[in-house]
Amino acid sequence: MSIPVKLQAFEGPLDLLLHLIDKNKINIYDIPIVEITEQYLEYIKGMDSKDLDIMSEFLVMAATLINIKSKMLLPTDESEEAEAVDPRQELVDRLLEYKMYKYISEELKDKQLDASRILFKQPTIPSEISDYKEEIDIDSLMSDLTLQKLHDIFKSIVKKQADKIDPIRSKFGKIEKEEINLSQTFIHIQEYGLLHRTFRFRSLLEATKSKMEIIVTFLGVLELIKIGRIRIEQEALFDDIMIHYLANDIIQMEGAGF
Amino acid sequence: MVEAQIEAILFTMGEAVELERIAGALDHDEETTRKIIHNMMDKYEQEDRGIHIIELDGAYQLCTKASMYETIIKITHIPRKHILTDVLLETLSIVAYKQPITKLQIEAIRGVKSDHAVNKLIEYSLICEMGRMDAPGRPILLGTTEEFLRCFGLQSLEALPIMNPEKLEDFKLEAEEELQLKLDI
Amino acid sequence: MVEAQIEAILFTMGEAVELERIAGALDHDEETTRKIIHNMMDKYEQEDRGIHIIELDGAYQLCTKASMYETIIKITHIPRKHILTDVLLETLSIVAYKQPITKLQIEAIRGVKSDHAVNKLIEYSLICEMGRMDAPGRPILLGTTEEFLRCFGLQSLEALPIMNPEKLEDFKLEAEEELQLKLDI
Repeated sequence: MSIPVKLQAFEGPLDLLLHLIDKNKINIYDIPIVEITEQYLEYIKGMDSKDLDIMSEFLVMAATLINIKSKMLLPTDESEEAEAVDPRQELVDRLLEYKMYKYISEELKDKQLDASRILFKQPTIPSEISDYKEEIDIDSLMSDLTLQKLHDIFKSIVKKQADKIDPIRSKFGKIEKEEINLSQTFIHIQEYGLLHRTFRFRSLLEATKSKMEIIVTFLGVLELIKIGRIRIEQEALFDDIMIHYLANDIIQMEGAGF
Repeated sequence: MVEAQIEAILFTMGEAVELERIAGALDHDEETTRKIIHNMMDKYEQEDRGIHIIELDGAYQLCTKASMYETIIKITHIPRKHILTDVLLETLSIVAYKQPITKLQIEAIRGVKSDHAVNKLIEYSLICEMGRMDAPGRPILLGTTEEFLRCFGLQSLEALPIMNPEKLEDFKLEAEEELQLKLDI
Repeated sequence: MVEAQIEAILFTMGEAVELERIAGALDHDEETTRKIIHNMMDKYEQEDRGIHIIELDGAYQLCTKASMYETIIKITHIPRKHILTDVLLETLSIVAYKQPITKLQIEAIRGVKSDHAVNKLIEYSLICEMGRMDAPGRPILLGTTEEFLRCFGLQSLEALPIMNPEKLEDFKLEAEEELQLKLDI
């Protein structure tokens, strides 16, 4: 990890954002998103991009900020004004929650300091007694366990492992710049749905080539669930997620309120 | 006599002993035992005692009074246990207040990967696995341990500093005041 | 107050502490300190105390009264409640099917530190050390015990429901096929 020293102080994107908000003496409920986004981007430009794990987390937040910024620039539809949600709301909620834990961890730090002044002693069981070793009744301990159960447990673990050797993710080595068309993907999922009606979530991903594509596909599915155009189910743990396409047409993303 | 037995048990065992076990050793019911212990706890608070009994989630443990610390460090070196960094403290607070919680949920709140912090806290016995979540992938659920209560001087999880929703309100007020300030200008 | 300090010192040190050191920590002369300690010793002999101070060659130590031994024996013999939690079951199944296996390998499969589970299973005599791996650090290899086989009425490990190696191959093939699919596109 070779982040410049001045940045090392930040634990993550939320930490950095809180710092910027603090530094600018900004009201957290009314974040001037344009300025903050610029400052944020300025900061991460200064970061060493060698550590992709850390970098990517900061980039995700950058994308969120830009997304909020673009939403705020869009003219609000007069008719929907009454229920319009501030695009910053979700971010504000996250920041507040995070801030709360930061605050509480300071309180815990004090408590730990107080408690560290209390001392305990090691067990001193007299040697005459300490030879005794507790007998554990293995039979009753194992009474509910059958070979079949043990086998099933192991099977589910191996299955999980196999899932983890994710052929897609194991191919990640670098982050590439690529153009993913969100609205196109959104429509593609629906086309696939109209054609197959019921299909495995996995099969949706078969044509995807990159992490970003998978993420976008996943977001699309989530959005379709939210607006009630698809239904998902899973028969048992670790089974494939089945998707049922409920609608009989295809809608544009704008219509879905993405 | 019963008090002597309880003192001997707590002294010998060193660790926290569950009420149930103490009662079992004394052939008393738990309620009576609990009353006797709490009566003892009051006595220990007298000036001439340097140790007292603390309660940890229904178990009892003997330890020195905090006021004795200055004297004890004169006679022996007390190794600092684990020094918790801000990252660890932050992660620990999230686990403490949101338990049982998965690593992913922690990461969602912190906005960063938290493997290292979670593993360190497990290593320090401050948090532990509490089973798996009944959800796809069956992620591991994490919660705090007895060691956590001891390290932070808490009788039980209920003794955690309260934060919602008043604290949130404070934050809000703070923000509103700032806003007001700006509007006034 | 001085008595409290002495009690706290003896409690924390556990072992015998020389009069000289105690006096030094209290900023008292040895003679006064000795008197105070002996005064305390009388008090400890009262019925309601389970511990007392003993003198050993000019040093003092806090320890359990001999009359308390029976109670201590009783509490150390109270069987604790043992159950195979999900965490233990999961770990046990991994050891059963993947033995011999190191703790690190178990942790790699489970995705979380597993010291606690491994230690418990050893305590329960369900798994045990089977030697060391011929690798850097010579990590301990773990396997199931005869006790484990006996519980299931199994003659040998071969009688475990088959998982290896065909099933494992299946999972691997499945994963590889999917990979192939993707590369083909």
